Amino acid sequence: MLPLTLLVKAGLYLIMAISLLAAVASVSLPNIFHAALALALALLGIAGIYLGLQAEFVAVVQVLIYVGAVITLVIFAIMLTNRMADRSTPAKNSLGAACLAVAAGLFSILVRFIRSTPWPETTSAPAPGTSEIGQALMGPYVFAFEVISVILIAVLIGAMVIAKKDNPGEDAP
Amino acid sequence: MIFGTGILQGLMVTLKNFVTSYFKAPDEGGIFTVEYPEKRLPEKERFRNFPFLLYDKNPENLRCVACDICAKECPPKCIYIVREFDKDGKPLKRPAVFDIDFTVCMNCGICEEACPFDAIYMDHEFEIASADRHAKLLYHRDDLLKSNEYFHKIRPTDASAIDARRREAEEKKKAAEAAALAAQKAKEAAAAQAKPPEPPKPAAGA
Amino acid sequence: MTEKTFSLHGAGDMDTQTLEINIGPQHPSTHGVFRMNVVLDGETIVSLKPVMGYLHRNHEQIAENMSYTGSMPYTDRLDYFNSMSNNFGYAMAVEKLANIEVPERAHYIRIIMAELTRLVNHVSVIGFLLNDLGAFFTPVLYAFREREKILDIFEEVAGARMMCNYLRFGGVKYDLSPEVLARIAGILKKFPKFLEEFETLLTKNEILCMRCQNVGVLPAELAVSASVTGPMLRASGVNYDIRKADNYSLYERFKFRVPLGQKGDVYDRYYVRILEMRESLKILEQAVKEIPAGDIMSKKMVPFLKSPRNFKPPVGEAYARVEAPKGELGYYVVSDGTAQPWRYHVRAPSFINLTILEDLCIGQKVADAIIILGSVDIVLGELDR
Amino acid sequence: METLDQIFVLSKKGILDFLGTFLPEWVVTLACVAITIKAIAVLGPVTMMYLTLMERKVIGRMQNRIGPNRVGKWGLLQPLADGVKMLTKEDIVPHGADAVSHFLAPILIVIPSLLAFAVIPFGRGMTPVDLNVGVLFFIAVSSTTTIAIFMASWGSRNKFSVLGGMRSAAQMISYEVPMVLSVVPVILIAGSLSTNDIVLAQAGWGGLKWFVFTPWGFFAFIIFFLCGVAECNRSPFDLPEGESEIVAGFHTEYSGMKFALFYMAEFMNSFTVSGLAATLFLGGWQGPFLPSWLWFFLKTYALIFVMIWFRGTLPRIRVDQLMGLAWKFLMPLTLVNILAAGLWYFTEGAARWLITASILAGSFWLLTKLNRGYTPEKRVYLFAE
Amino acid sequence: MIPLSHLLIFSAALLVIGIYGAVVRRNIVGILLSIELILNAAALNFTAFSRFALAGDQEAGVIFTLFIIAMAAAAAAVGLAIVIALFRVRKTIMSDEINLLKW
Repeated sequence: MLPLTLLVKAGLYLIMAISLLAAVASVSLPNIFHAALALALALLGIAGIYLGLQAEFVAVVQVLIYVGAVITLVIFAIMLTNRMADRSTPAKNSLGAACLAVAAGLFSILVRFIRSTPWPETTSAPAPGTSEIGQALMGPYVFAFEVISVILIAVLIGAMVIAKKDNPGEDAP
Repeated sequence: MIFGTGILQGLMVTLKNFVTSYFKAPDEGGIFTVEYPEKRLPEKERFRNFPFLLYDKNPENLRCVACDICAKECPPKCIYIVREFDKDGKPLKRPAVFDIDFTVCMNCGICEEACPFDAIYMDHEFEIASADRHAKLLYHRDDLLKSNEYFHKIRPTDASAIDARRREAEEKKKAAEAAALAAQKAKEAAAAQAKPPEPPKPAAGA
Repeated sequence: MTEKTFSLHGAGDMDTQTLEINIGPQHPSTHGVFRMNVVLDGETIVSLKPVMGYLHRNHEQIAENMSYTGSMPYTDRLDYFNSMSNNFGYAMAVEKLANIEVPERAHYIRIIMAELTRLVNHVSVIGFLLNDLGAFFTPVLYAFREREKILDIFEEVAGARMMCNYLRFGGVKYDLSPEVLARIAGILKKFPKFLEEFETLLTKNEILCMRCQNVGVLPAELAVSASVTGPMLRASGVNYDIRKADNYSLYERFKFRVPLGQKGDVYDRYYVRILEMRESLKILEQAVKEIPAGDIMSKKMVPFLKSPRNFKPPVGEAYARVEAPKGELGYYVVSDGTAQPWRYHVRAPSFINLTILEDLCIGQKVADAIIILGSVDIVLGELDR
Repeated sequence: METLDQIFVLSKKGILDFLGTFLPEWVVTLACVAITIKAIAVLGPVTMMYLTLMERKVIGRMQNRIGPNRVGKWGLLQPLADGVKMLTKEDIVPHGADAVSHFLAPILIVIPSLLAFAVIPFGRGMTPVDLNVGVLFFIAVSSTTTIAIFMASWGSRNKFSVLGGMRSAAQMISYEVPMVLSVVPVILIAGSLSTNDIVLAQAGWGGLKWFVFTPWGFFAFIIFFLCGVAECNRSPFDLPEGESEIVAGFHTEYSGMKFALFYMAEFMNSFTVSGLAATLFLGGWQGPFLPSWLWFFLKTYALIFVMIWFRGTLPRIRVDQLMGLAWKFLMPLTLVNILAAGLWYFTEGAARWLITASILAGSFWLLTKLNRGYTPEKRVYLFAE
Repeated sequence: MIPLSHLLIFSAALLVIGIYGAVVRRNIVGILLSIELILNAAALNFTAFSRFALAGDQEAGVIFTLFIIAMAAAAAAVGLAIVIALFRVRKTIMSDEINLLKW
């Protein structure tokens, strides 16, 4: 079965490369709409990596929430705030070069630490299935679960109030 | 009424039509469309499409006498007639040129009403589509000519009524001629009696 | 007319972009070549300018150098859905001008034909309104199934399905044979069953009610001041039907009622048309039963059948109006004694009913503008003339 | 019967055993995956082609006409003719269009609809990929179509398509929430997210154990099916491509093969949604005598017939009513449904039926009362003499 | 399975790209996109560690990833609401053009 695992590893590395490229594209593309699409591709890549780690539930939730809802929300925002013919203003400000240097420095420090510490090699027992996650959510993490739901409700109402038209009389188009 | 029932009733109607379309007769919910080229709808007698010129027996003696009434009456002015002249320039009672532009004609049938000589009638033939508008759809005299039998075939009652009227007119004309002839002979006979006393001799000698 | 402007939020600066789009002349649901220049704010309509004239064929000018009978086939092409009632109006105008007296049987035949065209028109209009609403051609095809039967009768009687050119001044061109009358009676027996099925499919359909009720409301005084006529006016509750108001031809002999709506929205205009079809059926039953024998052409006018050219009505002018399925269809004919009318004008109901389209559509959504146009029921042939 | 039921599984095992004789082990597993993918890749487009034909034939018959029958025996070759037509048609890219998204949109819309096939249990042991998060995978995949529709509408630089794009995004999002919530009761009772376990949970009593026969199951089925119809942009909710209003919505500027791809995505979506609805509520491939896969296809095609039936009858809903229906009607109903399913889980016998049925009927009645705007008004029409 | 260090390097790279994007982008929506990237990089680490952890309950990392996804969605929602409100008032969403402290 050796070649199969090799195939899976190669697949994972490929997905990593694609999502890295997509991330770079989403950061550097001038047209904001294309940047959002590139981010969607990057997030799909990350969902692929979750699948590689046998965390299917997380992968599917990631696709559902991120690619399904957040990117759609971003595109809605882009449509509402962008003139049909987007003006050709420079997409990046002047800090480009300096920030690149700092970022590269940070990355090299991180890599050095990662390489030096001894990480456990083998993966542990079978991956947690959906039911174990459910038990855990309702078990030890039930408090965090309730807090998250409160936060989400607050955000829901907050976002609506901010984005709504100023005069309550008029219904939003 | 529960919220969804109006929609359900509507759906039942289409489902009924879906089911009945398989076995019901055309006007009770069955298939009422006709697959045109293979099967055709029965042709109505009074249906009028583009006009045609009528001739009795052979294409030579066509009824049209080039009187130009239909050309004047035609609303969109799509008829063009040129009278025929024989060798020494005397006008004949025949059209040399009789063109109808079928792209202009709106088959309203007014030429048929206005023609005093029963020469032009509306046809039933409607499959005359062609690629070329100018040449093919400008019908000349010979393309328009159709026989009286054809007229009887497509419009039996009208044709027989018209033929009856024409025969009557024929007899009346013959009778009138006969009467005129008789009257004319009678007048000669009367004139002859008024003159017999003086020249009996030459008549007897010749 | 109060200029109802839709107040834009904020002092005048457009917060969200207003979108200006052209609906038509090349558009799937404008009933012919008709353009609406619509300014949208999101989905709501801010302003709507109808643009017409794409189908203008100069009908009134052509009629001025044509014999009176010659322009009869052109009236078929005004409102090509009901050519018989167009002929009816024109024939009555010239008869009033030359005071020609029409025999009774011809009156009955004219009324039968006019009411049959009313059935055809209302059924097709409802079908097309449902098409604009999105029902995928099913109501239209049910409507056209009934329309085919009536058009076959027209073809048998007048010679053509839609361009009948059947009426002449002083009567009608051909007579109604007994079996045609029997076939009309057969249709009248089956039509209520079809109307029943049509109503169960549509009237109580929740989506239709959701889409059509309280949309494009036409208040009665706006309708009267804009001289709107026909089912649109009666849907707003104004009791004005020319068949009852003028009692032209022999309409006072027939017992029928005039349905009136209350709110005047798209739903009322739809349902008033269905009730009107029921009333027309009553008229047709009475007419087919009581049609008297007799000749179909007034003696005075028979010679002119043969030679339309030398029919010269006396100098003068006449205006006759008919309750066409779309509204009051009027013909104004001025004669100077020659064989050609000096002036000829058609009062087209579609054109007059369309003037209030903007008032109905402002503030509604794009989807509503399309169905409001559908409920106004315009035909471009008559509108542009 | 057993062999007939497992005919596909056995034939696949046969091929694999045959390959196994001379190929290494890991190639055989790859071949197994390849065969399943091949089956889906063939099944997808073929179902799409013959669904278009089925739709035109069924709607034709509903309108008392025959539907395509010229190409092939009963029009069976019509899909091929459409395919060739689509291939040969010129592929127009509008001038100002944003080439990347205009080109990518049709591809990105077909991928999710093909992926959704992976989770649907076609028969006993015939689920292409038996994920234990099956249902969630289906919903995640079907939610990514929104982005493709945005790309299509934004990329083609046309006012109508932008309108269509906005409408469809709003519709997709607001109908995804009730769809997800209506699946929760099924997962709650079946105890697993995997589609195969859900089907097994409905076995027994020759079909009476299907979830659709429980009160909460019936409501969940109706809501799931309506949301499924909305997700595929089909009939009462086909606003994004409202032909009569905004020409063809987001695929106005597409022609040729790209338009065919949109068409294919719509039909494959409708197949997968009907398949999943059948799996979740009508007991997937459970059925007394016929082989399991035949049962699955019968149920799915019955649901597709209902979708086509909707298309043939119902008019379209307006955008704001569409939103209102989703958020103010379906959403609360699904929440109550989850409550009812919970109660169903913990009660026994008659009490179980009584409680859930009464809660659901009461909430349905209350919701129709609350949404006064959507229920049809009573209208009275007076008749003037 | 691929070694943990490669995964960590990948998420570090994502983090760095996110930071670069957040700093350099002028369009506020672009900045929001980069923040999404950063959050995702962190979430990936959590799942990776939970899969390679020797002791302790397995689900901790995965649940934390779910919480991060939820929080990122909430953040994006509020961020975009602010962007839309800002656009209505200022007609621009270029971060360097919004420099008036007083609205």
